Amino acid sequence: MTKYWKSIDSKIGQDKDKVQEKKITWTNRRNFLKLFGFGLASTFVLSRCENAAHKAIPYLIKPEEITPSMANYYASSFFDGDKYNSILVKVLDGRPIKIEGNNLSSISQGATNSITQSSILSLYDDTRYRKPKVNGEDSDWGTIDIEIIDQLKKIKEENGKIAIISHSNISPSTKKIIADFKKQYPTTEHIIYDPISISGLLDANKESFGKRLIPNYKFEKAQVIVGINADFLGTWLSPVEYTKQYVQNRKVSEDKKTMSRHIQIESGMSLTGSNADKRIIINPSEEQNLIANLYNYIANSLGKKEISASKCAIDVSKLGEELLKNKNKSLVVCGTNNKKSQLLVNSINQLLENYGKTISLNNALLTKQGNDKDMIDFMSNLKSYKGIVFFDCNPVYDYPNSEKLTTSIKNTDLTISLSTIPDETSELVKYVCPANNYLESWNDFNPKEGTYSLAQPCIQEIFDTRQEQVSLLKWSGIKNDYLEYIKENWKSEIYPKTNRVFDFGDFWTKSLQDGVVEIDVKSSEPKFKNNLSSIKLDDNKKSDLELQIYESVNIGSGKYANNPWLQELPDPVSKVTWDNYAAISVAFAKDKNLETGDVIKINNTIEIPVLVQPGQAKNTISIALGYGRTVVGKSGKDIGTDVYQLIETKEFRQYSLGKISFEKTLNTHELATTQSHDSMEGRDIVRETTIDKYKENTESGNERHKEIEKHHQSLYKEFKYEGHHWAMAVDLNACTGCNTCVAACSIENNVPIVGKEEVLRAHEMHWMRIDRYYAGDPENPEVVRQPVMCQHCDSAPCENVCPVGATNHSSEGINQMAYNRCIGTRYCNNNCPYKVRRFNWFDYNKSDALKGNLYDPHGMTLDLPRMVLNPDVTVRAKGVIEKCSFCIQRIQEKKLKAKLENRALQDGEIKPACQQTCPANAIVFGDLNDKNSEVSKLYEQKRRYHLLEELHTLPSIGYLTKVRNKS
Amino acid sequence: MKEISGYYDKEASLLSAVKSLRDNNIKIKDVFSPYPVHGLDHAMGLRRSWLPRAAFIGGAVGAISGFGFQAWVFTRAYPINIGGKPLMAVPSFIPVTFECAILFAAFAIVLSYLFKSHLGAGADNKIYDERATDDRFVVVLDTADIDNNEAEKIKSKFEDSGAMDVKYQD
Amino acid sequence: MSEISTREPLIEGNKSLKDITDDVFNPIIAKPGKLWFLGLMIAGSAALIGIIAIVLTIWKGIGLWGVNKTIGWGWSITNFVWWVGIGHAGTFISAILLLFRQKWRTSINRSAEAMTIFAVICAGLFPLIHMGRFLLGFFIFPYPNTRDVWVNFNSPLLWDVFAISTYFLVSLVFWYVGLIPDLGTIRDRMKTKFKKKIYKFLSFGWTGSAKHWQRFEVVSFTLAGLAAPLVLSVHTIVSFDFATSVIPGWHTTIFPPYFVSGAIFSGFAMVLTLLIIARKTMNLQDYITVNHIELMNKIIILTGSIVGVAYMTELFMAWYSGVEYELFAFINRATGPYWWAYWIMMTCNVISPQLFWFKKLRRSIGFTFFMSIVINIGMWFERFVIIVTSLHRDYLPSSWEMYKPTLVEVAIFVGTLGIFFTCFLLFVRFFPVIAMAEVKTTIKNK
Amino acid sequence: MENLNLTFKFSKKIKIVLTVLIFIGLAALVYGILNYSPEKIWSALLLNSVNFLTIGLGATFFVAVHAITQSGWHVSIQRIPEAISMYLPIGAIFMIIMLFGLNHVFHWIHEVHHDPIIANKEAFLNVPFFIARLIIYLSVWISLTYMLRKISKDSDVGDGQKSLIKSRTYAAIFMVFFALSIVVFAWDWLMSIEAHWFSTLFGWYVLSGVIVKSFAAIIIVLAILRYLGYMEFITKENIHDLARYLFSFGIFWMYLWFSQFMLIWYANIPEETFYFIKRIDDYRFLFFLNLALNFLIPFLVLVIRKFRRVLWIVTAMAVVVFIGQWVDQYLMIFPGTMKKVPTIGFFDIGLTIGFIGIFLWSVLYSLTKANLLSKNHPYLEESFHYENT
Repeated sequence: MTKYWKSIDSKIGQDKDKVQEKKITWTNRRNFLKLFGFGLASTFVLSRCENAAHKAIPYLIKPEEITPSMANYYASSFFDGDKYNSILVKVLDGRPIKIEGNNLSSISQGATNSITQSSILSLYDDTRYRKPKVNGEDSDWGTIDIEIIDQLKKIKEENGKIAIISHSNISPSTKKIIADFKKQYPTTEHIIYDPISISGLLDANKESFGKRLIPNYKFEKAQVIVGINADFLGTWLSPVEYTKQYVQNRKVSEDKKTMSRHIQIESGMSLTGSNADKRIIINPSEEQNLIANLYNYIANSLGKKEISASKCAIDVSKLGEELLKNKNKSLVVCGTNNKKSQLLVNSINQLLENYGKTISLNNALLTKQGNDKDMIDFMSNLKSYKGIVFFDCNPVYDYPNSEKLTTSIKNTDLTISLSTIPDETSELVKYVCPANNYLESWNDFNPKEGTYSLAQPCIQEIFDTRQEQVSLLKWSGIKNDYLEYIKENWKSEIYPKTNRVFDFGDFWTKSLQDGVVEIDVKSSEPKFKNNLSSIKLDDNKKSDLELQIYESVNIGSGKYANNPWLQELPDPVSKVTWDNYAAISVAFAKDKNLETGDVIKINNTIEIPVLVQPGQAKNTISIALGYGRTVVGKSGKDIGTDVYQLIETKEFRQYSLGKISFEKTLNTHELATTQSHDSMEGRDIVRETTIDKYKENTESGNERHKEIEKHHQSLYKEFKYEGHHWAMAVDLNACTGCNTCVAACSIENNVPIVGKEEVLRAHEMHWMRIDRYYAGDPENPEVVRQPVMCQHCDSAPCENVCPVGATNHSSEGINQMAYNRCIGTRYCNNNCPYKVRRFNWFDYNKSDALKGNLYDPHGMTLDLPRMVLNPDVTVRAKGVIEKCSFCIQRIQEKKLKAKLENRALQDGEIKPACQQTCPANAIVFGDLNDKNSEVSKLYEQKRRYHLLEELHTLPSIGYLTKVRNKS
Repeated sequence: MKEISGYYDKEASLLSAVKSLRDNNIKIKDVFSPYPVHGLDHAMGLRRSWLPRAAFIGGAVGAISGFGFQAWVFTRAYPINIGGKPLMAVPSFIPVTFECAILFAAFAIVLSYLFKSHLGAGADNKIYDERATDDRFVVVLDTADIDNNEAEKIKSKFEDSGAMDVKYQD
Repeated sequence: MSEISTREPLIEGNKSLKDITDDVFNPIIAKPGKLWFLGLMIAGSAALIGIIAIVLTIWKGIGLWGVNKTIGWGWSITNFVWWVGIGHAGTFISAILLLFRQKWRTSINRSAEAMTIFAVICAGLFPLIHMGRFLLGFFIFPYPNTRDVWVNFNSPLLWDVFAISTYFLVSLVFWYVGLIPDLGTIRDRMKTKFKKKIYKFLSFGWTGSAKHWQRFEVVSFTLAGLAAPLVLSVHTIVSFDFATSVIPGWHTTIFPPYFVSGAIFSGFAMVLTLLIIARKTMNLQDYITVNHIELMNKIIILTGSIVGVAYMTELFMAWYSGVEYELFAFINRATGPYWWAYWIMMTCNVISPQLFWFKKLRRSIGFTFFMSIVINIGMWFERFVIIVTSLHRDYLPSSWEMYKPTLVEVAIFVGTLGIFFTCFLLFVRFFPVIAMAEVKTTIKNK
Repeated sequence: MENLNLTFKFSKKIKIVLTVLIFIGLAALVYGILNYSPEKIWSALLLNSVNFLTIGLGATFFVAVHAITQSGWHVSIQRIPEAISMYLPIGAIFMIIMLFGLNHVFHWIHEVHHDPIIANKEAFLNVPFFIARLIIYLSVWISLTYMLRKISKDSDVGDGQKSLIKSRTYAAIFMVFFALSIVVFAWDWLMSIEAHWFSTLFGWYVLSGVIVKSFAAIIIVLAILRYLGYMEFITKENIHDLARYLFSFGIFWMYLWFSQFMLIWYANIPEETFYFIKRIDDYRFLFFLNLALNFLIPFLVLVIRKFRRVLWIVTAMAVVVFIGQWVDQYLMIFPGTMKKVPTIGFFDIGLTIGFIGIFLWSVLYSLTKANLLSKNHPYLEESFHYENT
């Protein structure tokens, strides 16, 4: 009987030609069955012929760059008015299906954050506007343009004011278009606001340096980092870039036994705070005073003049000492939207001589430009505007006291929204001119001084939409299409700044291909003007209960509230999905007899469930923004509570309230968390050490590894992996827990969304998770994190017990799942000590043989969202176990590629989705049989251990111990 | 005359009847009783049944084929690394081997029993007396080649040993 | 030398052979009472509810159950093990007690075996429906297919397939071999033509020939010899489902014998529950005497104590081993969120059966009935404790979860109770509940 | 029956043979002391002490079980296990002698302060408690065994029925205590040799070995008595029954061995597997010989009904099992106590022969103290009149 090889194993040693020579013979039983089966199947298929009426038109001439089933990557840019990322868009068979970071960009450095990762689903958001609308009725562009231009002209004639409201705009061409628009309609004002404003920082810098900018922070250069309510690893300004920098000086190895020290001063437990070596917990009201005290301490030590400030409760001398010791190697950042605080911080950095070292004013970040004052003015003069254009923004939702705006929109003659999806604002306006998704649009960006990038459409407009810029061009009466416009703009504005090695055509092509152009802008550091002498500190009094409002890592400002991927992504700290909550401290909960899930009423206005959060400031409640959307698709609607309306608008928008009242209601509201137990129970799960101990002994904290290796024995011979032996190393010291890997993994592998109800029942499907444990004092705990995915054990307890052999081991050391074979006994999952296997409890994907039992609370199986599925990964049916596959499809793709190119695979060529997107470079995948691979080198580190290694499961994931910089 | 049968209502009289018939060299065709009578097989001179051997053979076949099949599947038909266990995972094969042995043995003996005894769904065996499954004992003699005289003698033998009734059958 | 009369008679009432036949036969031709119909209705509707719940589960998905990412098996496998355990008494009684020449078994073995078969049917249902892809359940059989894939002979669940099906078939055959002579009796006494025909078919042409009887005895004895290790193997293999794993609280070597004695313990309890009802409603007091009940109670003390020793051994070893996970698992059982389940188990299985050391209680029908139900509850909780409390907090605290059954799961369990009792009620109506022929061999009045 | 009152006569000839055996044992001991390390000598002493003590214990178990279950078949041979159980006090003396060599056998005694895993077990594994436990087992075992023996002896001159009822009570107490104590005894004297290792089944596994080897001992003693011309009343059915017990408890032993091994093999956790790795790698021959002697050979022979009814075949199998159990015990003790793999030679075998001498002396002596037949036992008749199918 002919024998087909089933694995590379059985093939090794066989004559290659012989394998190819095998012929299919008719007499073979198996072939008979095959043919018989085919006959039977075709009978069924043919009998259903009348259904197969899809229209498929083949290419007459195949486009050069498109090979069916082979992905193309297009460089583009992501900017949502808040955060910037240079990206690559994976387009397969005409559909963008995945976003990766662009390696060429110094901002993203190949990484992304979870919002960028997930933003691709917004392209396929089923709630998107499909047509322009007038007063809520469908219309067409021709009609709507005529009407709008008419009205604009009328307003112009009447000399009425027109406002274009937008978030920060970093597109040079768009800016120019708005300028053109202004030329056409001179009464136009462009008002910029940021939902999460940093106006205070910008203004402080203006005062200190004469330039309203965000300086270029260099976390990698700092030995001591002090973050004051600045979640720079999670949400603040440019978290991906900062994480990349931060981790550089956090990673340790046998060759580099130093790391920076990170002190975080904050009220709520932020992602950044949870990574700090030391956390100082303050109430928001204490912050400015603390900064002032710190300033005084440093000034005093340096013989400079102090400012008048009352003594603060927290002793800052140690902190000041540490900073002084690391003069010009330290960095103090503050995330509070308060000019005075920011001025003080600037002065501290100045005293510490950090400017030019860890902070540069060159190449300033431009992603946030909003001026609180502009918006305050606009809101107070609403009546004077005859026309308002909402340029991809939603102030009715994300600006405080928006009732005024709501009423005024109704009374304004001309209101236009350029939103892609229905939101609170666009539902009120007269004209909805739906914009393209950014993946359907041309655009250019200038995220940093000297850095330019392009965005190119990766798919034709799915609906009858038009990008904002085109609308403005049209209304301004400019005939150019936007691409031409950008090109011209670049030719005249940007190209001249380059060294002009290429002619413009080549420059343009190269820029488009690379996605980014980075030009060295050298200018001298601006002079620092310290005028603290006149500063008068805010009169903050510590109260019984304060409120801190923060930006959540996953949902951000709330723009992506309808993105179920982001909603289901657990919060990096609390692990809560599908909700925001009022974080309260353990002591407060005890005092007030509150438990997680109890609903409280704050200031008699909002009701919100509490979450007992270790490390929370005792008298402060923290609540995330971005929830409580009312006009949004199903996934975001009525999820959580909106706290934008609690923000106080004084000179600056204040994201903390000095005094609030609260009362406990009788209601409860279940919060869906993915992790219900926070303590490691003294187990040897995350191993850690301190840098001092590490310097003495690189094995410190990991002594047990050697002990266990000594007893490493087996009743049977271990399998030898002769070709590749895939493995992964996870550096627990690098991982910040930002969750981007989880998002990327879910997107890459078609992990279904199950919705809050199912998460509550512990039915979430994520293939990887980031375990977070607290240790020590519950009021100020230490936090450890550990990404856990399938450990690909070489002696896997799960494989043994599968009755049908649906899960088994590949010849390259991968624990593989044959979904087709799986009958869903869940035995493997029970027997997995890591609990990384996930079961398809329902038919999440519309792939079940039985009809009418779809479980898809968030419409992921509708025709449109389905487009985002990765065709290289099987969609799993109901009743099937699934789990991390080491992105087997990527391994196969690269192996095939190398084979076609007739070369050996290179180390680092294969990157699983989690590794590729990790901003912390915490994950390294590779071949253990290649002794020079990065993963092999990491395996050599004395910090390497395996999770539950005493069980002798022989995992293929190695963890490197966490090192803290504390004594 | 083909058969003579004697009817008893006591186990003891049955046993003595059978004994005396055998002492007189009269061939007993069969005895029917409502329950297995202790010592009857000795009295009738029945040989031990070979049925346990069927079970033994069945069990051996079951065990060998069970084990062989598993070994073939794991080492020849589709060798695959499962949990790092050896392909020839003998301890893992024991349970199935054991179950196969028991199953084959049980079916071998039961089927042999039914086959040998002409028992089976819908089988239509001759019933001498319906009370033989209740409280009567019946001794049936094969008398195809004996004459009336002898038959009378046999009848008296029956009656002597306490038979309630004696019947002739052609 | 004293006479053999030192042994008390096994059945009471000084029965003649005919009396026995009448006592067993009469209920079969008698019109069933209202109570029987009422029972059948209740059991039938329970079964129907269960079937609806099963269909719903297969159609909608296992998500209808309370199991989750951490606790993959909840009520389904708890019920499976519970039913399999109950299904051990019958074959234990007919096989092991036969080998040990415990003649008192003859009065109870028929109904105990029937119970075994019905319990195994109920048990076998759960592994089938707990599969996510019930419709592809046939994958677990090693049949030749075009892809040339076979099953995984390393998997205890696969061993289960072989063990449970072998056990079911052998028990069925064993039971039926014993039934054939009694069915012959019924056939011969049946007056209605139609019924006679049916019993004729069922009785396989039994005549009562001495040769048949000789073979019958040999076959029974050999089957008993085969079934005895088979009984041990079945629950042993069920215990392997847990013991082969690496989960603390599951992986312990004592499981095989401990599960077997637990199974016999619970099986006897269920036999008692049923027989105490049956002897009352069917007037079988002479056959199932207080002596029988006392003997069964003694086996209950024995097996219950073995189970108790096993609990203690596990507890001690959890500490002695020095494995932190193991120790935690046991502390968590006793004091964790499922402490109540653990203490129900302890009270019902270890502490309360010790009351049977008192002869008075051992011979009290009412108390025995009460205890039989207590033990059934206790043994159900034992399986629940083993499955749920071990899984819900295993190695990584990040994955710790709680498990709560849903209505669907409860309905399925109630459904299997319905199926079980429906079968049993039909059995007592149409089949001889007492092994007549075997009882006849034990009486002296013949 | 005329020989109801027959007792055993312990003839000079037999005594001489037994003395020779004992002297072989002494010679082996002397040879051992001169040639081997104390570890090996104490290990061998432990092996034999425990082995024969538990045979005596198993005999009491036999008596107790049959009393409780109201069996009748065994009555004709009941005096043999009773006589065997009378070895217990002598076995106890050897156990007490063993106390002087504890630190040569149990490495936890000196490692308790260096080894955290052992230190964790100190509440259980400490010498005073260890000795206290031993004294408790021995005193309860011996006193209950004597009670049972006394009741049985008394029945010869009194009312058999009453004695039976009385013995049931003591048998029940013995069973409860035995079931608990033998498990803990096994942990103490056998499992703690490998102080790191643990297995919940171990106690029951040892128990199954105890039962099977006491059956073997009963058969062997019976064969000796038959050889000497006693016990002619033993029927083929009795032999068949004994063989069946040997056969089925052999299977039971195998079942427990397999359960323990398979579960450890399957999970493959080093903290458990090292026990078997050591034994398979270093004691390969004995490891597999153990299975052959205790299961495979007796199984294949005794599965045939004819063989089960022939005394010499059954006796041969009993001897095989007896040796098998010795090997099993050897595997429990020596790999744990010895640093290097020892060889089995004159010393090991001679010492066991010596123990056999003492053991048989004790058994035969006890047989002279009562009738060979428990003549007033109410079920005596039954044991002569039954048949095996």
